[in-house]
Amino acid sequence: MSSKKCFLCSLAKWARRKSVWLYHAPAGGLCNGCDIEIAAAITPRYDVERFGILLAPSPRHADVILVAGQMTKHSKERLLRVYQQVPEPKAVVAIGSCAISGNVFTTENYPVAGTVDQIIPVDVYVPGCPPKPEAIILGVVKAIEKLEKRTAEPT
Amino acid sequence: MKSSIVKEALKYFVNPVTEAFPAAKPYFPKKYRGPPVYDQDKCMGCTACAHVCPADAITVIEKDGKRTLEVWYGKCTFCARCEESCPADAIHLMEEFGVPSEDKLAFKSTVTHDMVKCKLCGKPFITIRHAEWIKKNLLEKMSDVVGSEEIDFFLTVCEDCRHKVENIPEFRKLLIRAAIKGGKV
Amino acid sequence: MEKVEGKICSIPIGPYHPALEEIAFYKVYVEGERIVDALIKPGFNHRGIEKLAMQRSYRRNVQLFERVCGICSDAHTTAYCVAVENCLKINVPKRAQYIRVIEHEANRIHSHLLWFGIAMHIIGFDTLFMHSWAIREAIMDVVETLTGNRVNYSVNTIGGVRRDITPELAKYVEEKLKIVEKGTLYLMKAVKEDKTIKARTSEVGILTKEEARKYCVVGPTARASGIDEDIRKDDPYINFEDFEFEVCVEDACDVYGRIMVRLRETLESIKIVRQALKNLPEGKLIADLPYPFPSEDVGRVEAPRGELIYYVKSNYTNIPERVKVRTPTFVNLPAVKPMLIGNKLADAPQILASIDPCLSCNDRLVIVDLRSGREKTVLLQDFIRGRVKL
Amino acid sequence: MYIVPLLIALAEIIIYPGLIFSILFGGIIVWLYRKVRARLQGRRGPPWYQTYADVFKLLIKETIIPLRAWKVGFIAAPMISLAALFVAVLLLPFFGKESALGFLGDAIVLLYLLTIPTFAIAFGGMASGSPYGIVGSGRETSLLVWYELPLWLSAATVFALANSISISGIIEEQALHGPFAIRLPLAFIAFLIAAQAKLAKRPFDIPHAETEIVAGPYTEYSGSLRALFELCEVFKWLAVSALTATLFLGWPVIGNPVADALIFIVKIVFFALIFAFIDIINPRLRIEQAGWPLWKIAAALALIDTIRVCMGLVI
Repeated sequence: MSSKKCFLCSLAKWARRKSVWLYHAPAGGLCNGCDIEIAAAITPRYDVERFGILLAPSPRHADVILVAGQMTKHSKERLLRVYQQVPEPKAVVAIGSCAISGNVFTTENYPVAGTVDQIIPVDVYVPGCPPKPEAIILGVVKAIEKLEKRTAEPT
Repeated sequence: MKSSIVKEALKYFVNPVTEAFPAAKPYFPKKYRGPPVYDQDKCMGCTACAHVCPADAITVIEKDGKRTLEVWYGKCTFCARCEESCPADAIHLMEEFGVPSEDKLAFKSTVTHDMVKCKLCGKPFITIRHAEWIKKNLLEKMSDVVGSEEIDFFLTVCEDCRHKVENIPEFRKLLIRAAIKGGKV
Repeated sequence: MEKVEGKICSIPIGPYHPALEEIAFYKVYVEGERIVDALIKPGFNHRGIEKLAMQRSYRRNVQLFERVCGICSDAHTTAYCVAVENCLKINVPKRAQYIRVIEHEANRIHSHLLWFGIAMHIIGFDTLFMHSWAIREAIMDVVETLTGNRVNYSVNTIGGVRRDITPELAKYVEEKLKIVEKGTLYLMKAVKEDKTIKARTSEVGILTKEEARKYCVVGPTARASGIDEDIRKDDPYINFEDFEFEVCVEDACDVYGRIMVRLRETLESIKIVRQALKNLPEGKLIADLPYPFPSEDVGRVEAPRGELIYYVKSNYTNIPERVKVRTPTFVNLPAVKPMLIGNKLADAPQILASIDPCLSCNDRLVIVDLRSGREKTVLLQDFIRGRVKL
Repeated sequence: MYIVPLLIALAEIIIYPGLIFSILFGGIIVWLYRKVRARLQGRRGPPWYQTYADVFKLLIKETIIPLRAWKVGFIAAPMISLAALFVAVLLLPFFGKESALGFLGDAIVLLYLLTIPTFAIAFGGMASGSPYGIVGSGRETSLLVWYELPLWLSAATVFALANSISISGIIEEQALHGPFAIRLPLAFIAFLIAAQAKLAKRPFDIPHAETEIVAGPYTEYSGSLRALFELCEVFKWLAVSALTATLFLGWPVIGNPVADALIFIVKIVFFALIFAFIDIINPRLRIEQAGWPLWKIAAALALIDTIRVCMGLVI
């Protein structure tokens, strides 16, 4: 019995590692730079599909949320709602300087609601303005490692 | 009807354009603007980089007689303005990207310098290396205008104290002499 | 979906929607599948850039305005620099102007190919989307090699440029341009041949010439409606008077026309880059900068999306007293409403995308009542006539 | 004495051509589709085990049932869909002429079974309570109206020419007198077009057009329920390609069950690749434009062949 359980566990780990669906959620104030680099990551030159990574259209299907851009007060609640819609286990990757710290826009300006990790828990940070698609792929890989650790018992 | 797209698609079918990313190194051109790092040997702590940084990613911390310059490339715009403005060629943008991390405070490069303490009030106000550099440059370029005495005075007394000591006659004389040598009164 | 009145239902598009790269909220009122009205609610993207610009020095602002929009980043810095240079009467060296032209047009090529890919993705043609983005990587390499970053070029500075183009680099650019030109010709051929693309895009999102004039649309949207206007020709900046190129005008007035205008413009841009590389003059890269004095002026630039205007007012300090940005999307976005009405719901994302909305350029007005913390949107007319209490 | 046939029946249901084989083989077909699409787009594409990893990962993920959804319908929809497709797979002739559950009139039952998933998906979309799901369900059902006519017309032509409504009868007729793909070329083309719509692939992927209505009926589905829909997709590819192979290319029947099964598998892969190729080189049509190829072209072509068969013009 125990060996079977272990086998299922390792199978679950394998499946989580090999199939990762992303949901791209812009955090409000963004310049599109990071977003076009995320889009570039699915296109032929970088092609994340060879690692089993897909961009999912709906947050309900996603495993990893990519948050790019700066938190504005206007979109704070929307992002929180998207985060809650994603089923467990999930991981969040903050992409770009804006998501990490606010970049040139600072966190003190009037429309800004702080950084992304003040709103939702962030697992991996990818620096860059914007990061190269390769860096984004590496960030997602880091997030997958975190997902694996978080693996619950398969039911 | 769809001949050209089919032809092109078949061409792509034979040679996909995907790069073997994790195996092969990604393309970095010469002078790629990656994360900035300090060179401890060259840096003299003049804070020129902190002044030009558009995102305030470079912070200056003065504590216990030491000045620490810290570039946090979690906030950096990778514009290379610091590299451009550095007088000592001590900050460089790496030709690779910043590696993703679970800790956002890990994206850092720091450099620490000892500071000169003001002779009069004991407040540290300039780094030792910066003072040496100023002295060297002034002696080289303006030795006919200022003597080493005046330079030493300027580099050992802090700004606040200089304002105060302007009222002390001896120093006042010194200042006037320096001013006359400079050609202005 | 909620019922509004009778058979009319409202369907939200956004704020998070796979067809939209950035977040914006559109509410479309439909009767069956036919759109009868639309409500556009931008504002999620407001970052207070103009406020920040009034706190920073002229040179630091360049990096700030670059991040207004990542797709047309070069157009924003060019417009800002041109505005400041006009304002402070700075004569920029000719070599710097030519280098600016090269980067400006490379930016346009990348933006148009990107938009073409997104448009194809929206009508479900993923193969052409992938092909166009594969071609776009060549121009991204050019940009990365010339400037050191794929998106934010950071090359323009007040009074000139920060990086030189060496002859080896010029040769590299020429080689890559050949790939881009071949690819763009293929994309044009594929679009012209394909009847299904034509079935999806022609007669959709019609904006007639009269309506286009009424809504004052700019850029490729206007040119696809038969209005011959291009700031590069009408009011040449950064030495555009030296270059020969054609203003691409189509009379189709629909989404198909907008696709063709952008693809043809890509070819024209390639021509301009070639001319600039060929006739690159010798000289300094950066002009000597004067001390600021009180003055004011505008910089007009043909961004990939249309006319972009920066207004700069200076005083004796090294911080601009006021910078105002008027982006092309700000003018084009209201024109989406007449385009949408009468079309099918299935075409809504395509029409929204057809003006190439860059909301990160656009969003700059949201009214927040600080006492109650409530937000409200206002009608533009009310705002202009001063009916809104701020 | 009943134990041996029972065991055989169980083996058929569980191993071949039932659960295990059809999931493994269907997974390969879906992977082939994704791989070919990726390669034609200039990419490398996913590894061969991608479909299994996707399904298994979704199975062990948390399943969220939205508050606005009608719970029973929301959960039942993927199960109904999967069950219908599973029975349909068992009806396919994986032993040369014979299928696992073959009986007289199974061809008509098969066609009906393939209609059930469409309704189930539409039902699930309605039950999910999301506006995108409702619009997607509406599109799903209206697409059904468009493609059902050419599908049944061309199938009826086949039944009429084979003078049989059982799958083994149809295959026997083709084995004797050559495949219907050659004898009824117009009905064959019509069936291909209708099958493309049945698979909901481009140019007919209108029900779950990603950029228009997020994921259509699947928008609110997560975790294991979404995994069931993924499995449905796998079975659908298998069933529709196999149905095309059965109805129109039942020709080389050797008599050896193993060889026949292998030939059948090759044919399934061949038709799956044809559907994949059409999917790759086309954009999506609008819902009212989908009527143009389906009714004006496919139905008309099928009708011509029907008339030819009725008048006895087909050799």
